[in-house]
Amino acid sequence: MSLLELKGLETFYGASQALFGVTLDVREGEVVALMGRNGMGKTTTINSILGLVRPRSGAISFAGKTISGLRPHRIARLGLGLVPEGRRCFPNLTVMENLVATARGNEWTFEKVTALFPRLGERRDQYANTLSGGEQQMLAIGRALMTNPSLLILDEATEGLAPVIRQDIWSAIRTLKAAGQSILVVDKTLSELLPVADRCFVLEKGATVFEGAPLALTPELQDRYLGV
Amino acid sequence: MTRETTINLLLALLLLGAPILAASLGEPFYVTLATRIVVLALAAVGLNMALGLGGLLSFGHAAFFGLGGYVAGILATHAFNAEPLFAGIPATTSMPLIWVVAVAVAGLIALPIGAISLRTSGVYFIMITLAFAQMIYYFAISWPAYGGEDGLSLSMRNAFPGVNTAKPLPYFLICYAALMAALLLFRVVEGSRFGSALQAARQNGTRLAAVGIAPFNIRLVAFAVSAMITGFAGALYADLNRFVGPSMLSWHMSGELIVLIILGGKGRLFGPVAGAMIFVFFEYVLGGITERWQFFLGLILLGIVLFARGGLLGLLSGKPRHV
Amino acid sequence: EPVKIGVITTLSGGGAGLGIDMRDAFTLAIKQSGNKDVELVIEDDAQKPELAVQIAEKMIQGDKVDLMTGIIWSNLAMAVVPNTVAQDVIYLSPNAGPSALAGANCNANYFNVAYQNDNFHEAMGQYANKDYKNAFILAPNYPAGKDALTGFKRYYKGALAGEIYTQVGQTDYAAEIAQIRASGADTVYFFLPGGMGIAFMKQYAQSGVNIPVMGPGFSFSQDVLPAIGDAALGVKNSATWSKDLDNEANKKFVEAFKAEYKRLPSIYAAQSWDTANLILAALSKASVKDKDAFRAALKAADFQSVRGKFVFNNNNHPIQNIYVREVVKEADGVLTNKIIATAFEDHKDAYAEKCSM
Amino acid sequence: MSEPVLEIRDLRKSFGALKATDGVSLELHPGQIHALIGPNGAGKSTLIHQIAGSLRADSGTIRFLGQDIGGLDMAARARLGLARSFQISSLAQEFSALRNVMLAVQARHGSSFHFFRQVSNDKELTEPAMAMLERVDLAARAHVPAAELSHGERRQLEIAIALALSPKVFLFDEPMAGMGPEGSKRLTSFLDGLRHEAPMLLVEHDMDAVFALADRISVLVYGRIIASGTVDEIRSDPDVRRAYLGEAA
Amino acid sequence: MFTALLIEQLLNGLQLGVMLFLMAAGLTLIFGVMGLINLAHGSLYMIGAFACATVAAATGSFWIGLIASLAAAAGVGAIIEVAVIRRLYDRDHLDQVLATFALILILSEGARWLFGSFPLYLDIPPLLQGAVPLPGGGQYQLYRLAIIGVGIAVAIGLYLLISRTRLGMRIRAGESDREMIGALGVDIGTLYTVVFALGAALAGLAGALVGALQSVQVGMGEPVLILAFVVIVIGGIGSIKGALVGAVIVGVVDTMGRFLLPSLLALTMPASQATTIGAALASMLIYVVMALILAFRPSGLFSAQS
Ligand SMILES: Nc1ncnc2c1ncn2[C@@H]1O[C@H](COP(=O)(O)OP(=O)(O)OP(=O)(O)O)[C@@H](O)[C@H]1O
Ligand SMILES: Nc1ncnc2c1ncn2[C@@H]1O[C@H](COP(=O)(O)OP(=O)(O)OP(=O)(O)O)[C@@H](O)[C@H]1O
Ligand SMILES: [Mg+2]
Ligand SMILES: [Mg+2]
Repeated sequence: MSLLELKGLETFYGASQALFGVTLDVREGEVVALMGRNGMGKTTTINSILGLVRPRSGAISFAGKTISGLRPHRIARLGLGLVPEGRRCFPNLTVMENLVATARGNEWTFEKVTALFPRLGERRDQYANTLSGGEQQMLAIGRALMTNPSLLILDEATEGLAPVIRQDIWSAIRTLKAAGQSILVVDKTLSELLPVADRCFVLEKGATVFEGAPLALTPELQDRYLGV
Repeated sequence: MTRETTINLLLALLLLGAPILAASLGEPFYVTLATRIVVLALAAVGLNMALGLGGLLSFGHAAFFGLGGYVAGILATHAFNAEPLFAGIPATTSMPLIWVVAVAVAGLIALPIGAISLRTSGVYFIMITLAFAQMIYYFAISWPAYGGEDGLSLSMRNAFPGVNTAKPLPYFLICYAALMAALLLFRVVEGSRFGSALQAARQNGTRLAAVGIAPFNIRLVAFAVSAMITGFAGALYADLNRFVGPSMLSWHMSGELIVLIILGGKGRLFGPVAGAMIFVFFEYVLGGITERWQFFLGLILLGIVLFARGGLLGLLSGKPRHV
Repeated sequence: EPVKIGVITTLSGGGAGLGIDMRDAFTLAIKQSGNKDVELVIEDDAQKPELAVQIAEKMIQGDKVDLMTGIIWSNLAMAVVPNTVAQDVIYLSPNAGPSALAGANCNANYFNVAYQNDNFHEAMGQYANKDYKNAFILAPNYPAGKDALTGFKRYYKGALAGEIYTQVGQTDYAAEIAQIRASGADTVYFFLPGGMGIAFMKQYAQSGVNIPVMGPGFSFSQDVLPAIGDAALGVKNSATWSKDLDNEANKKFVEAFKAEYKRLPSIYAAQSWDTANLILAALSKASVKDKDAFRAALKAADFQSVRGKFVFNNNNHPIQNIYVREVVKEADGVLTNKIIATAFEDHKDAYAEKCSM
Repeated sequence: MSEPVLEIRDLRKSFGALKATDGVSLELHPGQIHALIGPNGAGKSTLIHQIAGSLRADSGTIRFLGQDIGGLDMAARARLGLARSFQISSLAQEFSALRNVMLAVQARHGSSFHFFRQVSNDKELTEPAMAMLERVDLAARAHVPAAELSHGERRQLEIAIALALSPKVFLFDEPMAGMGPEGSKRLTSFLDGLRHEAPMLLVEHDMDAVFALADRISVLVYGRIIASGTVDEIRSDPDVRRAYLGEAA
Repeated sequence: MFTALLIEQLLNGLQLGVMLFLMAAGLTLIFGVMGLINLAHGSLYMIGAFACATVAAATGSFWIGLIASLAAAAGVGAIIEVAVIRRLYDRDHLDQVLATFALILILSEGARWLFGSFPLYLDIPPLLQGAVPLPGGGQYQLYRLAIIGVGIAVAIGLYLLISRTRLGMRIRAGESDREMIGALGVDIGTLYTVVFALGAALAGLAGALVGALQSVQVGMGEPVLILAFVVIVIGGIGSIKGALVGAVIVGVVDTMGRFLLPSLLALTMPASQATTIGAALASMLIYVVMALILAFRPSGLFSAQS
């Protein structure tokens, strides 16, 4: 059964249309990759799921419940954890506070997060606005995990991270996947993303143009849709 | 022509036509009312330069308004009593001369105030400008030489060559011309290199510095120019009322100037004009209907903030501003 | 053609109480006179000088009023009166008498039906000589405050234990009260109008300092006494009028005001009542259109003042008695003033000599 | 070898107890792309901030074209010819892409204290600015406000602004971040061409790009340069592999 | 003799400072923490004083009045937040200035409509009348001591609330990025209503407590508002500690200025001139101090972020 399901999603920014019918689904325990060139609507899709922008038409359901039209905090509480594009850590909170402020449930704890990202432990009392870019990315992931989501959504999961850390994050994602965590992930590095993903969706000009297993995304298709 | 330009033109014509009509119908009071609108709008155009273009939310522009007013008042009083100002310098009742002095004084005082205040930003800037204005306000209240709290009455309007300023309509026309000149200046500066840099300083000072333009200098000049326009308006206001007092320097005045701008539409050319028109209009009309007018004025203002984003002009011209 | 009187007074904001008393007494006096030819144009100045100027302009140019009155505050009067009288419109002050309008700049079109600002303070200075030798005086740091203390010192002969100018709008007086306590004064004289006075009196009473306090009548007028409460009991204050002043006109006034508005009149109401009656009396003798005749009729002051005897001096300011009152509690628990002495008989202000009228 | 354009000696900067820059020395020579790599939080951006002037160094010298610029503020350094991009895009959000670039052209052209001439029809500004947008393939979006550009487009705009300054040195802080595979490829060849306009200090985590572009690489760890050399030297350095590259190399 | 007076004046300054803090506390919460410029804060203060005075007069109990003041201010605060403020969070400061300016007009004139134009009576409760002896022979009013106590308790309570509780973290997080905190599952809307009502209640409490010392009248909130802004800006926005320190600085500087400046000037000029000039300088003094502090520390003494 699908955990998350989008059908024919259309979203506007003011008068200009950004999404022209996005269709996508994530099944329980699955890692789904969302791909597309710059400006094709990946972030807009994610923002629509969380209610940060209101889709004009189309249906979104999560765990069998229609969620379009709900306010963002209601949607999030159903079990969606967001790692947003640009990290958006709370600059005036310390690392510790960033993690604790919105924590829910008890699977993930501060200790578990710092075990995953030791650097966050070292910086626990530092204000987030003084963290390096990579540290902020770790913090954003940790913060989302602390809400114990049934679906983790990562927008630009590894942007700005050093290669070693990136490997850490991918292995963390693999660990999460092994533990049965469902994940929707956007990332630019195909060589790292595709091996982790169970299925892929590709957006072009705000619409879903490909759906299938990573292997089905042949080099020709990659070139056509992603310009690799 | 965009819709906003059309509306601006209509406002300008309305503001000119109504008093001329009123004067020909023998209703001089409405001319005076229009003059009040024009002068307040001029003061707000000054503030709009700092606030609308530069994002400098000065909560102390009443200081410059009042300074301009006091320059006019003090010069006129000295001239009337035939006392020299100091060191034998004679005073004057000539409006153009008074304006020059008022503008210069406002600008000169704005420079140090700006230089100190611009070290801060955001809410701190709001408060430090307020602090300077309050200093001047308390000084004016307790300094006896020019009337203190009682203020200063001018026995007659100052003189403008070839114009009978005592009559409402000619004086209105002088003020109207001043307002139009200031609006032209605003429009030109807005589109100039300086205006570009100033607006960029509002949006992202770091970006401006990174291309090699020091935001501080840009902001300081804008602050001084803005103060000069507001000081000019102060001098006109003194002549309009034939009175200056510390209330021109009070924080209520600063607040009112800000309110005019937001009401009309921040950063828009005719924002202050539209704001002054509705504010004075409501003040006058409601004041005539009920003594609870402040209550209803509050409700109307609230309605405008909540439902007319971008002020009155934003509502009328229907689209957000982009450059 | 009816006579138009423009009334500019404070009807909104913090100081509205005084303006409302002023207006209520004025309209009541006109109503009771039965004179149907008087038309009132009443506007609110919100205690802002610029707004007052604007309204005056409108009344003169638009409404074409014959007479103007109503302003409560000195600074508003200073903004409005000079320009008004210069346009040959007669202005009658129901309150506020700044010194600048009483001396060299007096004007035939300006009549003060209330007092010259110094008067109340002069009276208390005079009265203080009776019992005290070492007074502590304080007032806000603005022209009216300075006039007040100057007025007090003009007649007071004893020593000064201290003289303080406080901040305009100040609400905490602990520091001043500490200085008073330490000064060794035998009396305190203060002039703190409006909320400042209420705050000072409350804090003074709470502080436990028991040096006797005196003030001008405004600070113990009927509009503020309830707010000060028992802290005001026994305080001596000066005024040209009191509710218990024994004359026919006053009895009639107090009764009428109480009956109409269900509250006791304040001194502002009394002065305003007098102003209205002065105008009515003059109207019965001359037409407002005949300026000279009308000014003469006003100057004659041929009316029944609630203050008893009332005459104009050469500078069109009153010559009148000034009384000392004491705050007492009446049987029904209401705080009010009772006259206990007369500080001055037929008092003239200090500026009249400089007036060339 | 030629005189270095930019020369940093023993630069230090601490935040409290943390030594973010701990005695860094570095030279940038004409025609060179010098890549600065290192783990997250190593102090790369902090170093860029100090060179550009948005942070003041605690000690050490920064010489640019032979002049000590340690005492100058950010704007003055930019005027001397230091152009930088930001790790997180920093634009005038309400201005269109074109006007963002025009601002840079105007800054290069000298004084901004011109109050009368209108910029909108000032060909001295619009034409060079448009040319820059064309170079980064953003001409089609010239009139879109920066706030409405997508993440990747904003990164391109940052580059265009830096170009418009025709600087003597480029300081780029992760220009590839947020660019898709296609974008990265294009940007890589674009930057490759830029080395002839001015030398470049390039902070980047995209190793494909770094290895393709860099003439020289310095590796920063905990505020210190632990290795510096050619691409091959760095690729095979065991310390660097452990601290930074992992298996990626 | 003079030393004793000096000490008493220092205490007065301290106490004025704490009183100012009490007024500023609610404002810091709303302004510093929620990032909202609330010009109507003074009106909430007035509402507290009016509610206390009215209820105390009706019931004869100051304490019931005090509870009424909390309830009235919190209630009005909650209504304002839901009806007006809520729509303004994502706007810039300017719209907030205009909206809350409009609220001042509405609330002041509304209060006059309801309660009339004359000041109301409110006195300190019998329990707190009288004075306590100070070491060294002086004495200090019990009620003012109680205000100091309440002020300090409020300071500590707020400090803990903001810096130590999850509620506080969420409020601060919401200030920097409302959208994000919502996306992480926090109902920031309701949270802010509660915070605004709490800030309003503190304003009401201050109004009631200080109302017993002052005149309870329309417009009483305005001078307080400006001073409260001065206080929190000196201290650094968003910092409770800063607000307390700022308040004490303002209180002491103002009191000592009023007390000492005239006497100091009297050393160099005639006494009559010294009193007026001294008073004039004293009234400008806190603004001078504020400008100086901001000139050297552009974001206050204890800004929340470095
Ligand atoms: N706030 C906004 N207002 C108007 N248009 C927007 C806004 N945000 C995005 N857009 C437009 O919507 C389209 C889709 O943008 P979106 O950010 O979803 O793309 P993306 O696939 O996430 O791109 P990237 O890989 O660059 O992050 C783009 O054309 C962009 O210009
Ligand atoms: N203002 C500050 N106060 C305290 N610490 C700071 C401050 N600015 C940066 N730091 C710390 O200094 C270190 C270096 O940060 P910097 O941003 O330079 O890293 P970086 O090398 O650019 O990392 P990344 O590749 O992740 O962007 C980090 O640990 C960061 O937390
Ligand atoms: Mg995106
Ligand atoms: Mg970095």
